[in-house]
Amino acid sequence: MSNSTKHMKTSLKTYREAINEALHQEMERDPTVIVLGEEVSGGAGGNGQDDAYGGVFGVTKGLQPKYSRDRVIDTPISESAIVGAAIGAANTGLRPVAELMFFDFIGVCFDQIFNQAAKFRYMFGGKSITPVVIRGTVGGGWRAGAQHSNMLHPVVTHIPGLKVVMPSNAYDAKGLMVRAIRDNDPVLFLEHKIMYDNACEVPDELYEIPFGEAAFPRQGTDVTIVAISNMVTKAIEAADILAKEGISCDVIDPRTVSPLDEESILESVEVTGRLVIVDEANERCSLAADISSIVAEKGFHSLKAPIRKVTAPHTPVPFAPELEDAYIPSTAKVIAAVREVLGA
Amino acid sequence: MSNSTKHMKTSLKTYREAINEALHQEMERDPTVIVLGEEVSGGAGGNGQDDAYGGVFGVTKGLQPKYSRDRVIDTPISESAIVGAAIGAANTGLRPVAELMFFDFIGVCFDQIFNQAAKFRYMFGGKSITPVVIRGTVGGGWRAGAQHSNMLHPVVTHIPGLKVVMPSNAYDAKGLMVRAIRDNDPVLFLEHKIMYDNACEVPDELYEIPFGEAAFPRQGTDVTIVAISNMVTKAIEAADILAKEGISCDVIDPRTVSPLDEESILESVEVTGRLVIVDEANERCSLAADISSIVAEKGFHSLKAPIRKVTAPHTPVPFAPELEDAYIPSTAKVIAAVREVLGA
Amino acid sequence: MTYSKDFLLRAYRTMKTIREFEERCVSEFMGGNIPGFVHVSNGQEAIAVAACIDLDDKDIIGSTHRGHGHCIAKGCDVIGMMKEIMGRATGLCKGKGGSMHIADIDKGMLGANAIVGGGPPLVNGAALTAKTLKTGKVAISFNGDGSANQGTVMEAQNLAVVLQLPHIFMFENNGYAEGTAAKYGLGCDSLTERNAGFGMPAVCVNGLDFFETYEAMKEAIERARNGGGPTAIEAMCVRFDGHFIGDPQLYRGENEVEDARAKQDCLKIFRTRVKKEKWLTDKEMNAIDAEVMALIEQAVSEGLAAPHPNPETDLLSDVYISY
Amino acid sequence: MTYSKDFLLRAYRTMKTIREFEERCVSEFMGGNIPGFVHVSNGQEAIAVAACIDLDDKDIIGSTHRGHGHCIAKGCDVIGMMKEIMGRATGLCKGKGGSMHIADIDKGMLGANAIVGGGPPLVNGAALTAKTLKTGKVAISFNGDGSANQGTVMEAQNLAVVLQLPHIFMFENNGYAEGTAAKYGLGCDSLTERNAGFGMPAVCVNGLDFFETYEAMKEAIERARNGGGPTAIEAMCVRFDGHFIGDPQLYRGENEVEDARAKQDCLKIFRTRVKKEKWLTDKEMNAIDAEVMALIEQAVSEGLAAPHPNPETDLLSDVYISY
Ligand SMILES: Cc1ncc(C[n+]2csc(CCOP(=O)(O)OP(=O)(O)O)c2C)c(N)n1
Ligand SMILES: Cc1ncc(C[n+]2csc(CCOP(=O)(O)OP(=O)(O)O)c2C)c(N)n1
Ligand SMILES: [Mg+2]
Ligand SMILES: [Mg+2]
Repeated sequence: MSNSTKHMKTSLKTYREAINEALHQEMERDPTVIVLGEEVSGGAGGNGQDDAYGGVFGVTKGLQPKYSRDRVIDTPISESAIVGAAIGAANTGLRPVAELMFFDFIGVCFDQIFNQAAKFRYMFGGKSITPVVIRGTVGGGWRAGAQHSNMLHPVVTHIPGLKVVMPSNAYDAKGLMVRAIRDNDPVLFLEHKIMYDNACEVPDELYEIPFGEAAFPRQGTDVTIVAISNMVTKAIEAADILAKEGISCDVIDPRTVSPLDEESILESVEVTGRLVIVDEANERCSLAADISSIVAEKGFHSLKAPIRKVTAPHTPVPFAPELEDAYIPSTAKVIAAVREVLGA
Repeated sequence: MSNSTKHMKTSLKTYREAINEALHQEMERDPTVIVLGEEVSGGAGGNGQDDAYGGVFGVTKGLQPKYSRDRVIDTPISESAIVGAAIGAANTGLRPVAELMFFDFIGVCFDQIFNQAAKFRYMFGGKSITPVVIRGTVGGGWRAGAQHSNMLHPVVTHIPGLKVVMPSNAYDAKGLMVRAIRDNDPVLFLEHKIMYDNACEVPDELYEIPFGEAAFPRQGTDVTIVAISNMVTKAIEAADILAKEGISCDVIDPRTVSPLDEESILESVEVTGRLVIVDEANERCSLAADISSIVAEKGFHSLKAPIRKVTAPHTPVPFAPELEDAYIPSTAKVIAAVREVLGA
Repeated sequence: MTYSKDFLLRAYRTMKTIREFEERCVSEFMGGNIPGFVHVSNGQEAIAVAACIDLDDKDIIGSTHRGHGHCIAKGCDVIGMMKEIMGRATGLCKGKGGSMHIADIDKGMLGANAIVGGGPPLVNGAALTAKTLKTGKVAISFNGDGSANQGTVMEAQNLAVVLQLPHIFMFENNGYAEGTAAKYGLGCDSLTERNAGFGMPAVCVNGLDFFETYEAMKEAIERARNGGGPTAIEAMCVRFDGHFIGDPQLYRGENEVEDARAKQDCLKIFRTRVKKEKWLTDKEMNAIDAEVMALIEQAVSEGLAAPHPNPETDLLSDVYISY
Repeated sequence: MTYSKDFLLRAYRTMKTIREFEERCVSEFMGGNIPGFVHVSNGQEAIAVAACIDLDDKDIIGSTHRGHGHCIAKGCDVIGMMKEIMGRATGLCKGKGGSMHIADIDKGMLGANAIVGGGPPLVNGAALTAKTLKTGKVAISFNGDGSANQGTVMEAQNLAVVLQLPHIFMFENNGYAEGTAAKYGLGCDSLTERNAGFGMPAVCVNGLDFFETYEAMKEAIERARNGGGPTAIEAMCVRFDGHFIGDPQLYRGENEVEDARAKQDCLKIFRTRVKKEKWLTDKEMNAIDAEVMALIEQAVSEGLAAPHPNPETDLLSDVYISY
């Protein structure tokens, strides 16, 4: 927990609850914040219960009863129209939070994200602002198969004009969501679906976590481990296991991957000389590659061993549990990579 | 020119003509090859000349008069439908070549590419085949602005299941297009629009260039320069200028970036110990980063200096000529990077 | 119209197979034997069967996330399907696809699709192959009331008309897209009128009535085979289960599901009709029921006994044909 | 309907300004003073002006690749536009956008759009802002006969109906999408009927007739302002120039362009009408012509004199507000 929130009253909240609370409190505070997407309330036009879903993962639950369908808007299955409406509304005075139920659905609305929202400010010579948040669930582990389990953050991190946020725990999730809503640039907020029930102490009040500032869940001097999203959990596990053997890992969680806290990574590698990067995305042109290349360029003289990336292989996400478990980087693979860079 | 084509009769052909010829000859040879896209013939439904465009860059000119509108199909402006139809036709017995006039338009059809074509074979347990080619023009230099000048190859190179081809000259363009049409996996064939008028000697017959085999337009021992697409032209220019100073550059043109000829790059770096990567794409999660990370991992012990990437900056492509020229990596920047890795 | 006995028995058997397959998927999922997200189509059997019963293996269908019924109607192996849904190495797709990604190209089943609206553009492609190679084959895409609003579907509709493709767009209007009422998501008063607006013949049928749906399909298929281009059929129906297995369905009205099961059951409607017309007897159909139950039982027991995939050999294979 | 003199003079001045701006863009492009891809809208002036003349700066429009006329009609500074199109640092977008990416938020001009169909989803957003904040403002998207077939446009049409957004979809049917005839790309017999199929009022007007187009717009705007939701207007018109400047237009019929310029010129039609009705005189309009010519001349000379952007300071700026 950072200094600024130390004095705040906290309670145990899940990742889901933390994001939900951020949305509730920001909607309360700022009447221009709206939420839209498929099933963000649920039950539209039907005879049953209103707010039947509150998002298929329950993240937007309770918003619609409180703020009405005027501000919590269920939509048809039209992602380009959803995301486009959110962007256009952001250009004209609202602060929309649009949901892509699964971030895999960027395939049907990618133009609005990468060619529109991302580029307006530059193309228009600094004239427009696009304070939009696009939430989406990423990652595997749900046995949801190849079309619902991707990470895809490298694809959007590649695009200038976008910000990409990937919280790894409930505390960060709340503070980063608050920051994302208040930010004046387009933000992709990527929630790993396997973490929704993970809980930690989270302040009850509003607080912001700035973009581009990494967190340091474990500190150490032998090896730097940079891990993203749910991989932070595994990096911590690995670090704790290795600590018992006397191997001291410096675990860095960038929290936002665009902007990226390069300095913290480079400073750590300056001390450790060894780097392992853990990323659930596929390996080619990945964020792992990106971070590796930054260090290979700017931290070259600190490096005592080859950089090791622990990523998903160059395959789609398989359905069968055994295969999916082998696909997603495991704690064991992180440990093996650490040993490797230590030459052990 | 490779060994297999050495005996062939050649003539001077532009990049545009070379691709056009490959399409003509393959359509002649194989009746299941079709071409579809916007204006691939041109003039559909009108009172004027038929085949009015032959593609807005003229690449498909003359195909329709020869093979009729049954096999050279003008379409409405519906990229998801175009690409989807090509993919579905490929699954069922044709070998379609679909055109995205500008590859920037993947934004409106990305799902069909990354979530459908790319994944069928894996998801379906090896059952389906998707011999589709999706052609698109990439890159800047035309003053076409932010929405028509992107490279975007990193985005598709990231995706398992796709092959990504980026010819840098007319000879490669023809041989790679022939290979692409005959390939049984989905291939993205990315043509740099600034190169259409570049000409070289190209065999008149059909020939294939295999995927995953780099070309070596200049050989040298001091520094390895890996360059992609039109950047090969600049790398060669740089190498030739530096050669006069006695600096010997090994210029590698991967030709296909998925699959990537890692071995050739690693072998070269083993000799030179120094690597410059030149890529017109934006820098984050780019192919330049990808290649850098591969070498930082597998070629670490050969490296004598930090790897340098020469890429576009983290901005959209600007319109004004002065800005666009500053945006696109220049020969001067390649030369500066080479000097830098040489510590000069 | 008159129907052969063989036809009627096949129709009944296939519908019943889908029904029992789906009901069993629910219980096996609840029992922990099926991983992932599973969407069942019980209640909508008549449409799948009416759409596919006249097709052969060279006619192509493209399905959705709710695809089991379409697969079975198109002739996919039920045991292979169950294995697939259970994630086994000997499943139809080696366990790599699962419920939302079953395909069987040999049977003309181009693929389920976990992306809403992902299928129709692809089905245009299958129809384009038929047109280009003049095979006389047709292609059917299955769509929902919800997927109708996806841009990819509407683009596909327009392109099918422009190229006069032999593509029948079957819209199964089961009243819901997840928890959103069809009439909310569809801005228009009538999907059928919107479909007609695209310039293709468009009809609306009672999708609970196998015969009505079949006859509309028959006409559409004939037109398509004869170069008359695409047709859109909106088939009104009900979803007996949740959007996905485990869905609490809070968005449905009181007794809505119970009522539907009692009064809007396409299988019951079929049985009543064929008995009234004296086309089939209870005895004949009961015999089929027993065979179907045995088949499903076999599918489950073979499924549970089937080997799991092996990460060593299976994780990295089947990405490319060559790379 | 009667029109005030001020209204008629404004309408004429704006149409004439667009005409001369576009004609001059062609010659400046040909003379090498304008880089890139440029699409001009001469011939279609009546539509842009009829659509925008009743709007204020808080009403929003979203434009296309062929956006100069929309910009001018919405009140963008003509000199700033010419500088932008010439790629100068003092252009409306600092030379970073160019012809295909002009925006002027202060004037309610949300942006041209080089992606066909990119605009309408965004314009829904502007309309959503108006609805949510109850500003009483409206939003207009410009669309072509070609962009009508882009899925994003059709999704936007449906969503606008579902949310009853104050969004007027203006379809300028100029007969072509690049070199493809509108009637080829549109599978339907009538785009207006297809638009109606989405559940919104849909009309077709003669887009060469300023008054007819204006009256349809007026009705649509009124409905939108009063919570009556979206409208689609198809305005039939002609494109005087090529798809882009330099297009050889081989796909057009013999004398097609010459005929159109002679007989289907919305400016001439306007002049004839206002003179016949004795609303305006030649003298009044000729005076405007002279002023317009002077303005365009000024725009070009200021444009040519304007500073070029400086890569040192301008290349990396304006990507984010903060990063
Ligand atoms: C592009 C995309 N958007 C959203 C979803 C999530 N989703 C899966 S099924 C579904 C509802 C589909 O409704 P409908 O088309 O009516 O089919 P039904 O479920 O009723 O069979 C939704 C929203 C998805 N899979 N893909
Ligand atoms: C997504 C996308 N596809 C294709 C293009 C290329 N393109 C630019 S304008 C145009 C034709 C548009 O036709 P229409 O909508 O009728 O507008 P008009 O040019 O007639 O004004 C095309 C195909 C594009 N810019 N974006
Ligand atoms: Mg439905
Ligand atoms: Mg047009």
